[in-house]
Amino acid sequence: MSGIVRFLQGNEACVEAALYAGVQFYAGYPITPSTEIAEQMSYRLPRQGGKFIQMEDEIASICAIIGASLTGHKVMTATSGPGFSLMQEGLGYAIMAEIPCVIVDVQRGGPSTGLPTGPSQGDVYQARWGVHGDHAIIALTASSHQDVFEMTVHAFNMAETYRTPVILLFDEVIGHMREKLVMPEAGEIPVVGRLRTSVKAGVDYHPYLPREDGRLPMSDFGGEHRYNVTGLFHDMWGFPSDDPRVVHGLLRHLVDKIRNNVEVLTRHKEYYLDDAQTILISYGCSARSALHVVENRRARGERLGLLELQSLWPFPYDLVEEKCANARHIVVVEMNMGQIVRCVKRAVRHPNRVALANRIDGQFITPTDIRNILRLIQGKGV
Amino acid sequence: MSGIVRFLQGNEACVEAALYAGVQFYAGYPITPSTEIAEQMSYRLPRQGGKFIQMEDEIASICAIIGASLTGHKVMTATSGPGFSLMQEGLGYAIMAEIPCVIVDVQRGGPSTGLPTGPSQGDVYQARWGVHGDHAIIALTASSHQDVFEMTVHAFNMAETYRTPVILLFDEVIGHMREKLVMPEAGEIPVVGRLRTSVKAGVDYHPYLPREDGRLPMSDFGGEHRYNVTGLFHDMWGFPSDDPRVVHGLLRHLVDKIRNNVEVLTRHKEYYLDDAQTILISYGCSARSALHVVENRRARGERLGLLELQSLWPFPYDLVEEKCANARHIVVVEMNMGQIVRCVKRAVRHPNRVALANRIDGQFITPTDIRNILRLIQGKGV
Amino acid sequence: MPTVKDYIRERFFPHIWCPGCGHGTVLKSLITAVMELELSKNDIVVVSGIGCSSRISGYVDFHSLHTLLGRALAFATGVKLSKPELKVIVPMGDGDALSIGGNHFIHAARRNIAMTAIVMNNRIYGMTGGQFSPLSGLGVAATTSPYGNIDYGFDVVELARAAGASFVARTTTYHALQMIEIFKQAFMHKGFTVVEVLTQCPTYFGRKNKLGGAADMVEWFKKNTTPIGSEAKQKDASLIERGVFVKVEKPEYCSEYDKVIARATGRGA
Amino acid sequence: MPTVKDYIRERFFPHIWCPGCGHGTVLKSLITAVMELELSKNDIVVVSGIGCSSRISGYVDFHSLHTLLGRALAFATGVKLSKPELKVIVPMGDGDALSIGGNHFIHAARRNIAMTAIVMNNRIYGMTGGQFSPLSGLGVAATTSPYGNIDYGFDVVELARAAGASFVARTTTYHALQMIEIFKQAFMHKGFTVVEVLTQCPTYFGRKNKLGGAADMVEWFKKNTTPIGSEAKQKDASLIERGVFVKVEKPEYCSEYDKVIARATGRGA
Amino acid sequence: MAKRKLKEHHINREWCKGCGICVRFCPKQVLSLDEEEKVRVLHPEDCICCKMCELRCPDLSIEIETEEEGESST
Amino acid sequence: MAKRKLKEHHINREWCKGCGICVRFCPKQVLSLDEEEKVRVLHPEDCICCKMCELRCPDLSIEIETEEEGESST
Amino acid sequence: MERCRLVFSGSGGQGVITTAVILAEAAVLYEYLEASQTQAYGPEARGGATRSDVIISDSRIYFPKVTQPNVLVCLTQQAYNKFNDIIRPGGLLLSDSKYVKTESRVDARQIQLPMYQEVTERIGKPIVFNICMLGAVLGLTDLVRPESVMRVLETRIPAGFLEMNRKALDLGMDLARKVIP
Amino acid sequence: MERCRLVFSGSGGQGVITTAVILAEAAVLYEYLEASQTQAYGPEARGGATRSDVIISDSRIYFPKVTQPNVLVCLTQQAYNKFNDIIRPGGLLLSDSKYVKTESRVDARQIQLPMYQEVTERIGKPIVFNICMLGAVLGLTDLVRPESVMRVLETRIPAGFLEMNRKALDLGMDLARKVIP
Ligand SMILES: Cc1ncc(C[n+]2csc(CCOP(=O)(O)OP(=O)(O)O)c2C)c(N)n1
Ligand SMILES: Cc1ncc(C[n+]2csc(CCOP(=O)(O)OP(=O)(O)O)c2C)c(N)n1
Ligand code: SF4
Ligand code: SF4
Ligand code: SF4
Ligand code: SF4
Repeated sequence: MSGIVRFLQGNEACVEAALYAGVQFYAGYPITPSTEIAEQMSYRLPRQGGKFIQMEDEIASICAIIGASLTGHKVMTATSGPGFSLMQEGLGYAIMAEIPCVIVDVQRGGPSTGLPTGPSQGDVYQARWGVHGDHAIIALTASSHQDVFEMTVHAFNMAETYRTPVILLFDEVIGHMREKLVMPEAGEIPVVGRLRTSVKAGVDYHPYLPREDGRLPMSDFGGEHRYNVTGLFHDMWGFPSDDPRVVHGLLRHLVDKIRNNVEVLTRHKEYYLDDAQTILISYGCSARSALHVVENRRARGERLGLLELQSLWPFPYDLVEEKCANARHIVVVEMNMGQIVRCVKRAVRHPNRVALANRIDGQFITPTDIRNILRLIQGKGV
Repeated sequence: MSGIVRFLQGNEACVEAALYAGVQFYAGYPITPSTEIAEQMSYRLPRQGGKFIQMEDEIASICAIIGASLTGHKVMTATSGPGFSLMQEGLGYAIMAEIPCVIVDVQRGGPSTGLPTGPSQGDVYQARWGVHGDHAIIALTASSHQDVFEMTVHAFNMAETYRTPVILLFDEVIGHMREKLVMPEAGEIPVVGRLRTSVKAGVDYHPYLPREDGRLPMSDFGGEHRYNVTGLFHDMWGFPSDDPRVVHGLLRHLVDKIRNNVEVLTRHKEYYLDDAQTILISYGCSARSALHVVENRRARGERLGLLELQSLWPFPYDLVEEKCANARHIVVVEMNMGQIVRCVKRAVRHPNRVALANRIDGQFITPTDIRNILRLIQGKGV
Repeated sequence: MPTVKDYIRERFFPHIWCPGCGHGTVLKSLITAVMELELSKNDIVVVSGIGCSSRISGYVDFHSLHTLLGRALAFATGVKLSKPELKVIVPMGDGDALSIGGNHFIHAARRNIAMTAIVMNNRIYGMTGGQFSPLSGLGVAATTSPYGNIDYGFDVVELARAAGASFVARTTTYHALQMIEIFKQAFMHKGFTVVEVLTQCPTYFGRKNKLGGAADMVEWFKKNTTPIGSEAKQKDASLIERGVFVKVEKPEYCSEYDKVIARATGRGA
Repeated sequence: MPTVKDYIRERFFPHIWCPGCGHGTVLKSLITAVMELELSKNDIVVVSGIGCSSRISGYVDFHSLHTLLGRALAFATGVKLSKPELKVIVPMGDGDALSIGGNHFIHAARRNIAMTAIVMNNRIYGMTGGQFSPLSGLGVAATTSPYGNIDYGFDVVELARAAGASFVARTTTYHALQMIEIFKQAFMHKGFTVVEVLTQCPTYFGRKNKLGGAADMVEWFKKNTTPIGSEAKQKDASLIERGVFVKVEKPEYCSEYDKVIARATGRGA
Repeated sequence: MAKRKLKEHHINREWCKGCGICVRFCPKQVLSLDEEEKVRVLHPEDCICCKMCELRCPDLSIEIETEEEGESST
Repeated sequence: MAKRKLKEHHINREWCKGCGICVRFCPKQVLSLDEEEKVRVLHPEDCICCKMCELRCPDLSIEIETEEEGESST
Repeated sequence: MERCRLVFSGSGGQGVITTAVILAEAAVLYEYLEASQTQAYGPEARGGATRSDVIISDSRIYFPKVTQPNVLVCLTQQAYNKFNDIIRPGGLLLSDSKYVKTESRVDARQIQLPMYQEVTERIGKPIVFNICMLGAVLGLTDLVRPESVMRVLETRIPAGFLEMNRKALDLGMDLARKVIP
Repeated sequence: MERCRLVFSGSGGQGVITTAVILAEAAVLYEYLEASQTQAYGPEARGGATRSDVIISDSRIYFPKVTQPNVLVCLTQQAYNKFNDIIRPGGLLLSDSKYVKTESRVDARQIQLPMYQEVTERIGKPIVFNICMLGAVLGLTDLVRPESVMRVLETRIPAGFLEMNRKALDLGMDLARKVIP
């Protein structure tokens, strides 16, 4: 990491990373606390010949990036809870039609308009289940600007690799705070390009027929291959079909291409887990407070560890089970009423050892909050 | 049930029930397979002095019913997956502002446009988690027109009792098939009216201050009390507040008013559970095929039973645990890739005894399908 | 005799708007119009969306419904149709009304349902910190148009007219008396009414576009607008016209719905 | 010399449209226009929403994008702006284009982005079985207006004009030659173009409103429409005008964006 | 350009749905529907090759093949 | 109606944010801003009671109390 | 009675679905039986063969779709070709002589009646073709009494047309009687 | 160095946030330190007292908010009243003599400097008030070298204004030096 040092907001770090990953088209609609992403894009993209467009709303924004992805570009949009809710229909379309795109949700206090400027991590389950019908999704998060950068690049890579929308679940704290970012040099983080079909003009191209390795090469709109894209169940040419075999096959494909790759898709960090008796599991801004506590306690010789999740969906059940195998206490630190803690309970062998350390009043959870909750969990009272 | 006998579609039964429950305002947008609800409403409502309006889209529809609820009317809208996705932002508003309303989702094949005319039960988790931010929701379903009627009336009752949106999760099979409905007589099913405040004009009225019994009496727009309604976190007068205590309190209230009433809110049916070694758990159209199998097998002396869930959210964990305590096999029958089965696994003592009998090809799951899966589960092979 | 204070929720003042923000003048004129019309506070519902402008609903002592960005007119339609005797007033920001809310705007106009949409046009997204709106116009500087805006602006008056609004007017925060006069007509009109008020956002639009302080921006409204069809307009086409552009009588939606009920119940034609 | 068959996906024929559905005539005219302009199939992207009309995209042998109800123009905007050299054609139903899709319609028009929106106006929701649309008009019978429709209809031409479209025309399925001629102009126009085609849905609109069979409905278009500003129109105001209503040259969005890039990169003005 | 002369009406019976639009508007009553409700060419000799049937047919099931006056059909 | 005469300018200093709009457009330069950037009534005697300041003030912080000409302020 | 499963098939305009609904409704409202009716929806249903399933029984019906009908009615060749093989071995397959050419290999009691022809000749109104077909079904199965069907029709069509429908219904029953002594 | 936590407070237009960002950026880019900066957002932030938190340290900073600042700067009375009680006992509280009247009961090293007055008198441009304040902070804490601040300013403001800012910065440092011998 010998790159240039920058001091900027998490939202700006996300933009830098998207450019690093090769984003060429951004359509969006301003909303606190994600607005800086749109603002930066409007300034940066045209300088590299890319396109930025402010659409009439979030629905139009996600539709526009899907259209732009089909012409062969790397695309992205960013929003927050209310806008993310509006994007669900378009998100479902991108899943069904297998369109690579990246959607950033910089979380704020919900439900509804909620607390526009308050931090929260309340959209985790919406990211998984907000779309109607069965489906699978990839969602990443980050707790520092360096990670925001890395995860953003991964998001684009995964979107291209699996031909699917990828969600970046950031939060108000990360989005707005300023801290150091060491810009990775070109090549330092691998960048996956659009996989284009090698099928020659005139030869029958199947946009929806997976290769041996499961990937589906694409062909740009405007190119030699004229195929169909639809949100209806469709055959390997992209044409509508209600043949039960086709329907069953497509739905399984859409879900399995992600479910069967949990390990490859999982990103996480761990601190002092080897001998930890109490393991904190956290992500995003909450992980910063959690880590603060862990470092502190370790200095005092307490056997505390942290498992920081950067992949939220698909949820890394096996990883969590393995890491928590020997823990006496497992404390999930998140800023909602308990979302990831549900998965953790499903994952570990002893659900009764799992506790929740959270805050739902629009304030950033502090190390002190966590310490107090830990005392109680460990039976030490207040 | 000495009432008049009718032969009609499930969607029509839903309309009859809504009128029985006192619906006065319907705003909607047509979408297969829910359209007959709008069509019937447009015909029936004005005959009783009620209002029907076809809005420009589903977003406008849910907003309009919220507005009409505030003037003191019982309101409803109906849609299917794509429209339900578009309604998520408005739904979150109704949750936050505590507006009584009923939203029907007649499920079809998803994700995206999917299979507009194919049956499916794929929106179950979306109904729970489609809204951004932490929240709780009530969702009911039904497997026969008689139940559609009863659940629809309950939906209105719960909406009024808890000042919250209630979701009716029906499906294409139930919505479109025609069968017998014995119209309950007036009074046969209790109808809960709008609870209005007894606070006199001039006295300070608190639209968001729960009474002893937890209920929040309302005051119609146009009445003596002028208060504020917002989707922001708000105090007991309905005015925006970001005071951490207020935020925390409101969020807890919104969730607890439903979580703490699971038992009261739970509706279910059971068949031959007492001595059942294998218990099928099902709901909606799937429960019909499941029941068919159960009746059949019982006739042959097999110890098969059925637990039919009519309440999906809040999920009746305790009920399921209790009923399944002694079952050797628990088979969840649903038309999706496994949604309710997740909750069942969380609920029962031996998750490893839980299996899924499903179908995801757009075809209605048949008794034969279930029988075949049962054989396999019971280790009898094909 | 009642004063403005009798129509506001005093405990929330001073309001959150920036120094010199025109939204306050619109609030004042709205209240004055209601006062002069001697409308009862219980008969008025103010429905708003999200934005600095939309905060108006919290300051007036009427029934107030603060909704979602762009959706105010959809909520308002439910309020009005379900209880037509209420007066429904919908103050909206330009982004709120015509960007995300554009569809509800043209459909409310099409139905000619009796409500007043007040478009508080400051040509910018204030609440989110200065992005351009569909009313910013070409060349405007905003945080999302760092190289100058290339998006054409809507002409609210023409759009409302084409969509079917039966009363359409325009005024500015400088012309407070005209604003009050127009509001009074709009509130009493039987149909969908649109009032565009040119208002100033000194914090973002003013600063970004180097238009000086609030007073300078108000001065701009004075200098660059003129009554409809004035001589000045003939001479200088760049002037923006003020006044009532459309005022027609045509069947209103709620009354038409009463006829539907009459037909359905067989009571009269 | 190429024939229509070279431009369609023959294996999907006969198409799913009902006997006499006007959508087929629009399909035929669209293809004929493309043929006569000798455009390359690889340069054309047809983007549609949902509805009977939207099924057109599946039948033409161009790049085809069958999207979501009402959203076609938003998807199309992404396609066009990201690759301006493509010709983007957007066939839409009246409900698709102007009910749920109304906002994208006026915003695409406002930006004057070079695409052609073909509004296939059958005055009904066909795909869902005959509910009224924002173009049905007063008094129309539909499954959701059993007592007669009280919703005013939009005038597509006026709305498109007011929103900023730089080319706006109207024709019918009877006037196939004119349709082809207008399509050719529209496809070659540099800006947002709207072509409203009055088309017949015998199955729902025709049946519900007792207009006879498909041929009778086409006959109706013949009898009840007239060229813009014709004498006939002076005599009978009820006649619907056909032809090109708006055709103006003004900067197109994608070209303007190129200038933004030039400014941003310091290359030229 | 020399006057066009009819060479042949190509009718696609599989695609024709018998809506009768071509029949109704043919200036020369060249076309009619048969008992199976498919278009039939009754009086090819009267056809003036205006091709309106081809253009209006919603099912793309009529094609009018023409040749230049004088040109012989090989 | 008899000519109105100024009785008093009521200035709400808590609400005034000193935008200076009333000052700029007062036809008689009656108003000004003080060192704390709050509106101050400099020349009440010149006031012609047009009340434009009251109507334009975005912060509802000016109220012009008037009385009929001749009427004495008790 | 024991459970009877019927499938009515034909093309769009023939009123196949209405017929199915009328029969099932008659069974429920006027014969105090249980009945269910379902049908194929969607654009597919528009062109091509329409199908409607009816189950009539004296006990509750859970699974409403018909996989193997005891009674299959086909009013077009397309429908016949598509559906003839789903019939329950030995079941009753009714088709119209004008529209359908039957095949011998079908394992069922195949009955062809000149319903369309008779309707046009004797009543002259093809719209009641479907009612005539329903009459034939009743004549062949005695599922419900013709009176019950008429009572349903009374609630659905203007009085003026009742007579014509009655005629069509009887016509169908007569045609049926001729084939079963 | 040991970790330093600062809170800058004042009213909207005073450039309090910019100052915080400049300081933190200088620390990170030119002093190779770690730093974080956060601020209050939202309409509330518009009127009333603005606040920005800065932490500067030689080790990684996890929790970026400041609960107890070692250094608290208040540029308005409102800010002083709202925040003076959060200061770390014995911490440094810097305020401007024109805008703030301090209270004795505050447990901190309270330093008042006539920054606004001096800026207006000597430079005549109130806009650089915040830079003068930053200079004072540097003078009192030696957190970063003034050169580092200037290098940040070079990337942010037109060359023409650099001189004025340099003056303001020095002015602030001088004022500070006067009070600490
Ligand atoms: C669905 C959704 N998208 C975006 C936002 C963010 N947002 C809040 S207000 C606003 C626009 C405000 O601008 P305008 O309507 O012009 O009103 P102003 O603040 O200028 O008075 C936006 C984009 C939101 N609250 N909800
Ligand atoms: C979000 C959403 N809402 C509703 C629908 C249902 N729907 C499908 S097509 C359609 C309207 C079709 O009417 P129109 O646009 O006029 O086209 P036509 O079928 O008449 O050609 C509707 C409401 C949908 N598919 N998606
Ligand atoms: S940001 Fe602009 S619109 Fe918002 S309150 Fe300030 S001046 Fe008014
Ligand atoms: S329903 Fe109407 S619009 Fe749809 S295909 Fe049939 S005729 Fe055409
Ligand atoms: S080409 Fe013209 S004349 Fe010939 S059949 Fe067709 S419509 Fe008739
Ligand atoms: S009333 Fe008129 S003259 Fe008097 S202070 Fe106000 S603006 Fe000036």
